[in-house]
Amino acid sequence: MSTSNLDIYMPILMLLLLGVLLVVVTVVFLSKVVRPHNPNPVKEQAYECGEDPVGSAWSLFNMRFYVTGLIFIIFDVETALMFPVVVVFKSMNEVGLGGLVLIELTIFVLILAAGLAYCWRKGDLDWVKSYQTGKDPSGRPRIEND
Amino acid sequence: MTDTIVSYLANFEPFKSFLAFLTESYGANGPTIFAFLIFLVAVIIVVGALATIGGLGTYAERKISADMQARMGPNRVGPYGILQFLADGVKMLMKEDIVPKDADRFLFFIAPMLALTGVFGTLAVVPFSSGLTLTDLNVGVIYLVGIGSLVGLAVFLGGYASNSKWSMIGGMRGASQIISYEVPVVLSILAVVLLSGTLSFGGITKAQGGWPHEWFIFHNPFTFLGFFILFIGSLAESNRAPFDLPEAESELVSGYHTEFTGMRFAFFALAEYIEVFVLCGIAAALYLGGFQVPFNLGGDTIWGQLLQLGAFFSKTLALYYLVIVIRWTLPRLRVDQLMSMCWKYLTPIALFNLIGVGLWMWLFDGKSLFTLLFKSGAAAAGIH
Amino acid sequence: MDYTVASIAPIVLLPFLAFVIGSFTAKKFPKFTGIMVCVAIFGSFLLSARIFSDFVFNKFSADYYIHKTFLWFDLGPAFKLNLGIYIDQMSAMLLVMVSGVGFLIHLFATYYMGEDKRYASYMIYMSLFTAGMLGVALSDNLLGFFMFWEVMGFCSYSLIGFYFEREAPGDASLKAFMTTRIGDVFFLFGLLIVWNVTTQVNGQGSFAFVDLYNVIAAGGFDGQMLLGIPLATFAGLCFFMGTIGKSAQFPLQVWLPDAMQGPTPTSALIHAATMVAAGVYLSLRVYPLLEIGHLLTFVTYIGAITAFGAATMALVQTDIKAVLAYSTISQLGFMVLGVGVGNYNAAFMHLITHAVFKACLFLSSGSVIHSLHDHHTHGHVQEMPRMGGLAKKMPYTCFAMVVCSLAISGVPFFSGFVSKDRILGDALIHGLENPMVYGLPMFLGFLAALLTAFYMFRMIFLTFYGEPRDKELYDHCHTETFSFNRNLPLLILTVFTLGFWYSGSLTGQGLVKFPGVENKEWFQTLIEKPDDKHLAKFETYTSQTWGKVDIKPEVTFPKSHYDPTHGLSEADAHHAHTIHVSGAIGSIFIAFLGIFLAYLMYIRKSLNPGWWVSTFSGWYQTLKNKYYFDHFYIDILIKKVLFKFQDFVAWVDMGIWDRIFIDGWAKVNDTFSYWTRKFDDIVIDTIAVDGTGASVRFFNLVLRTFQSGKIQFYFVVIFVVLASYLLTLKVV
Amino acid sequence: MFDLILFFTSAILTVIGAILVVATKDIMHACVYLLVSFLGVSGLYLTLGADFVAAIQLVVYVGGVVILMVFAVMLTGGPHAQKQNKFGIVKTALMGNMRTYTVGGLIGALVLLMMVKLYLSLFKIYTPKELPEYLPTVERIGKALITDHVLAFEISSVLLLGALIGAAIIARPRKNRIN
Amino acid sequence: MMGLASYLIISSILFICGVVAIMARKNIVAILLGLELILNASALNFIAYSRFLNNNIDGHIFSLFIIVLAAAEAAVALAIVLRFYQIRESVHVDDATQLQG
Repeated sequence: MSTSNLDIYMPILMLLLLGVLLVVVTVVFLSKVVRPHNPNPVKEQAYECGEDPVGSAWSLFNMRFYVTGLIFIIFDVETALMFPVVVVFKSMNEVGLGGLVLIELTIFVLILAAGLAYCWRKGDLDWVKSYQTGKDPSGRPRIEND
Repeated sequence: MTDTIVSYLANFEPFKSFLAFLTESYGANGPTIFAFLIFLVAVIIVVGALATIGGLGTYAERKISADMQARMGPNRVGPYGILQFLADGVKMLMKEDIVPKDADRFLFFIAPMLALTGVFGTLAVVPFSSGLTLTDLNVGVIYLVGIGSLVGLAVFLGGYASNSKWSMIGGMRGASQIISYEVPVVLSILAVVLLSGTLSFGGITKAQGGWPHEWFIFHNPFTFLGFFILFIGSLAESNRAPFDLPEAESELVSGYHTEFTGMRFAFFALAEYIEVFVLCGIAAALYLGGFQVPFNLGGDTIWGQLLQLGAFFSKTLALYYLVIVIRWTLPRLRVDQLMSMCWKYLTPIALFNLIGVGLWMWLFDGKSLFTLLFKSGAAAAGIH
Repeated sequence: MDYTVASIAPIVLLPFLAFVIGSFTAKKFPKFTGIMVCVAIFGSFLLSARIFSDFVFNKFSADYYIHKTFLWFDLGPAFKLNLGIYIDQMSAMLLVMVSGVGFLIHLFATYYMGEDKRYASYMIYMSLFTAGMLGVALSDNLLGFFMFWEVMGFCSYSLIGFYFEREAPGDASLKAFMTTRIGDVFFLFGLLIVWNVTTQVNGQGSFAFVDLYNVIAAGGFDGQMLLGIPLATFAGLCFFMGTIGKSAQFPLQVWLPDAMQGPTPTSALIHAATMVAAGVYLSLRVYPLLEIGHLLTFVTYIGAITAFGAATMALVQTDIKAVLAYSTISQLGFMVLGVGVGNYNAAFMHLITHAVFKACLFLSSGSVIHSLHDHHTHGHVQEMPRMGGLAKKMPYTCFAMVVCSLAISGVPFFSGFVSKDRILGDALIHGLENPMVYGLPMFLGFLAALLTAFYMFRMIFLTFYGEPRDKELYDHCHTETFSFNRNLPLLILTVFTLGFWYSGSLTGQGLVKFPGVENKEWFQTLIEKPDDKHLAKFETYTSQTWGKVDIKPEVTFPKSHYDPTHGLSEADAHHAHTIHVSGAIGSIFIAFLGIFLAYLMYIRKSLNPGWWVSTFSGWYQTLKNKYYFDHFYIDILIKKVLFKFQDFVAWVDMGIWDRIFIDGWAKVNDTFSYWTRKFDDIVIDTIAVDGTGASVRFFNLVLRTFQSGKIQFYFVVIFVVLASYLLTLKVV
Repeated sequence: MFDLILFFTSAILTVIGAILVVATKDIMHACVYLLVSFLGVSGLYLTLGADFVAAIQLVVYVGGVVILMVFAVMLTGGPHAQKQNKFGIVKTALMGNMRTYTVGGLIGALVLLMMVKLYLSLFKIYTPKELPEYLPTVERIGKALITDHVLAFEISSVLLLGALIGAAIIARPRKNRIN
Repeated sequence: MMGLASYLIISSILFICGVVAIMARKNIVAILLGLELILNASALNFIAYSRFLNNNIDGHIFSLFIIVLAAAEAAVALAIVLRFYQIRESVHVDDATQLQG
């Protein structure tokens, strides 16, 4: 039997629910039953190798994380648009239209590769170099992590 | 339309009569109830099996590392310490559940849930065999990529919710690393989609053959390159060494799950090990022929299915072994090397690969390199 | 073959566009600008050549014309102004001459001005000038003619003063501009008269040539008097004053010699070949007006005096370009003489032939000047006494210059002989018929021809032959090598100084004819004097708008044939031919006499020029000072008369008008302003101004709320407006 | 049977997520609720037979936009951003207060009114008809993208290029900052 | 099976939640969250219409481009927000009034 109705999505829902339930059951209910619970202030501190933590960890981060995310989302969307075209490529190739689709695909890819090349050229892809010049714009202490 | 484990099992006599019985009793809802029951059983089996494999993965990792470093490794619980993972699990369950005072309690709860959910979600489309695929979606590849990216968010939220500096840095790094490496991975998957013309894992696997020369990895030079891009990208996406910057022990204590204790930590660990297995399975299915068995032995019979399962698991576990060996062999990358490797090497090469595969398809009419070299030569010599 | 706007308008628009684009590219890309200008003018030449070949080889009818107009502006029922194009045989020839000669001169200018630092701006001025001249040739009415005429005047001004860093070119450009302005003012008066008369006759004013001819043919000027003088005389005189100004006729000839301060290609294009010819072209266009105004005798005298006077002044010049400048004035005088004695097509032919050989002469002189570089003053040398023997150094230039000098002197087989001797032949006829009136002009004309031959060969001998008189200069001069933009224009122009291009015979005058090719006498056949017979065609004339199809020549216009009798009776024609032949023989003799005299004086040195100078020193000084015309104009006319008049006017203005009327009016205003201020303080300031301020403050409060820059407020406004729109909309 | 379950699960996720996005006081929580809402919308797409769009929704929103949003939150001072700007002027609370919610509620009611009017008029002319089978959409979308919509397909790459370059330029730290 | 109305109700709720988020929030990032909700509502409407009204693929393609556009918009808008934050040290929407004109 081939299923063509929505039943094919059933295991997905099950798996997702299973993931949620597993965590809820173990963390919320099971912990009440089997786990000890003796909180004290030192235990509840954030771990900083024994030192008392200073300030919150939720402070400013560097822009390069955002730039990475930015380039990623553009390419993510690009691949999302390319999926259907790539899927039909084979059937189109069999009826002799492969060259046309390939050209369209190549133009599409090249335009985005141009964007990547631009970012490369301007140093947006360098994790360290282009960000060393200039102070932190906010003037606040900044968490350095490399 | 879409092959599922239900549609496979409905071919067998006992299930067929069971389905007929349900249809008789519940009318139009019969097939749905049938599907529900079978799916439920299958899901529990798959999750259980994968959880076991994940647990065994921790054991295997410790054993292999011990081997490579000339140590004993775990050897107390069970024969050769093989039940060590169960003991670890029980210990995790019994541990106190500590939530830091400044943490965001809601997200601290949500983060492991997201990680586990994302990884479990990917299991739905993994092609264990032609029959034992929970559901072989038309858009399986995209679905896998999409639901898998929940893990990236989970890593970030885990780091964020702890409100600890080590965790925060690990979470930021982890999220940006995971999203970055998604681009070359998806692009190299696209190359395979280009070859097979379908987005379902079953379809892609069936487009290949049982013999190595029929696998997509040896289809043409571009796909050979594409496999390694996929493999490297998968390593980075699952935060495995040498890309384990988010949880780098020597600099970040334990990265984004520093503050997680007990079962919350266990879920993160479980999610990671299952994800590694799933990604290895995906690489095997996309490039290494997946469940295809030589001599067309993998039929629709029980034995055929078992052979297919064997083929799939042997390929996947080989890759899994490779992943573990790599972890204990290679040093960790620096963060700038990590990023430049992704954006300056893998992504441009993957883009080039994609166009190259398209060109190959167009020029050689979709024939593989092997076919061109030997089959055409044989045809020219009059041998059929 | 129909002409559309697209095939005619680019003749003017191409050089004009080259000017516009060049204005932007001149600073950055001078080489490109020069090339673009040349290409644009070559394009004009190709289009003109198409029209020309079509008119001469296909239509072959003197009556055929193309006339297309469009409404420029409309100020009421009696005031509609049309602009348009009018192409007949004469325009077609002028077009091809201007664009062809213009192209060659531009080509030469790329050589001559190539190293100048303002090369590109020079080229675009030249381009604008060419556009103006082509516009003059194409224009269908006197107003368009005048506008393009002024464009040329402006370009002439800019190009004469091109080296404005020095004082002399600046002064010369101003002088040229102001002098021609006198003629232009009269031209404007003429325009008013034409508008007036056409309005009276047709009820619709017009400047178009065809309307003017129509009015004349319909007798519109008959009986029209102004101050006891016929109106036609006034109008004709006004237009002829335009000619006098532009073509440097007596008494306004003073500007042209000074115009030689401009770069030599300018002189070749503007002050020899085209712009000065535009004056004569105007005379030809308004010829019917001159005829019915009984001005032809006056025109004859002006032409003859100019031709002779300029020729005499040319005798004593030492500057090579000054000789050519005076010879230009003299030749223009010949053209005007031709108009005066009624030889219409010979005058126009002389315009064309003169343009060709004079352009060539100027370019040759430019070639000579450019190669003579004085290392002491770092300037080019124009003085003939420092030249000599240059024939060995520059053979191509020498060849071109000698051939053109033969042409201008009236030696047979060359174009100058054909055209000039037709003018002199008609002058001879008139002089023999009516010696009391036309005797003097005839005599002056022949004398000027003699002098022309003499001074041209004086120049040739002084420049190219004999011993080098300035050894250092001679040695520094490089030997000429053939280059496409220096020598090619000269040689091409030289080819067209041959007579048979213009007449059906080798020599003209019917002496040696090509057998059986009567149509080859195309100048005689195609250029017809707009006399009564010719004007008749305009009575049935209907104007064409741009979209209309051209008149079919086969249908409307009979093919023209050469008429050996020129419409005269058999006996008269025979008489005229006899006189023409004798005149021709006479002028051949005169030409060789002039050349021989020059040879005696400057090669054989058997006649000593110094003796002549010392013997006739009074005359020599007079000629050197250009008959004291400049002295008369500046010292007497301007300083004694105009300044005095100016003083008087100033006295009236300041002493009477200012004292009484202005100061008195100020008193009245003072009183009025006092009361006005009261009104202003109370009504305007308090109520209106402060009230406005208060209302502005109020609206400020309102608008500030809306322009707060707070995007959420904008959203609120957007949603409220959208909602109110949607809720009032009836959807289904 | 299962379609109802899927629909209601998705609809509840969508609606609850959307409402919580508006209601929560913590921007990071709002991002997570937005993720929940997106997951729900993806499920709704599945019930409408749009499997490809649902998958793309997962990839782009779940994997891309939400991560970008939480990054942006972290880069703009985190959830506990300052209550006053650098001139010391105390502003309205960043996540809104009673007044802003009142305005928002009023405008929301206005929009609701518009939608009710529009949809009522829509349902006057809409007659339900036999629903088609669920068909795979990927090939059809692919064919449409390379034939009818090829220009939009190529232009969208230019759009993405522009967005990439523009955003990279804007986000790039400048060496000589004004002030 | 659910009809068109149920989808329209859900998309309306999404849309109104987006509008309220835009109106009530003062954090620019939160406003952008509301914007994403609105875009999702419109994409959902397109898909629903394409199933219930004409059953062709154009609605899907339109939603696809809406998603593309939303992603590009989010990227650029967030970049602007970050830049704004660097200059003004604020993500308060009422501080962004420099272009009030």
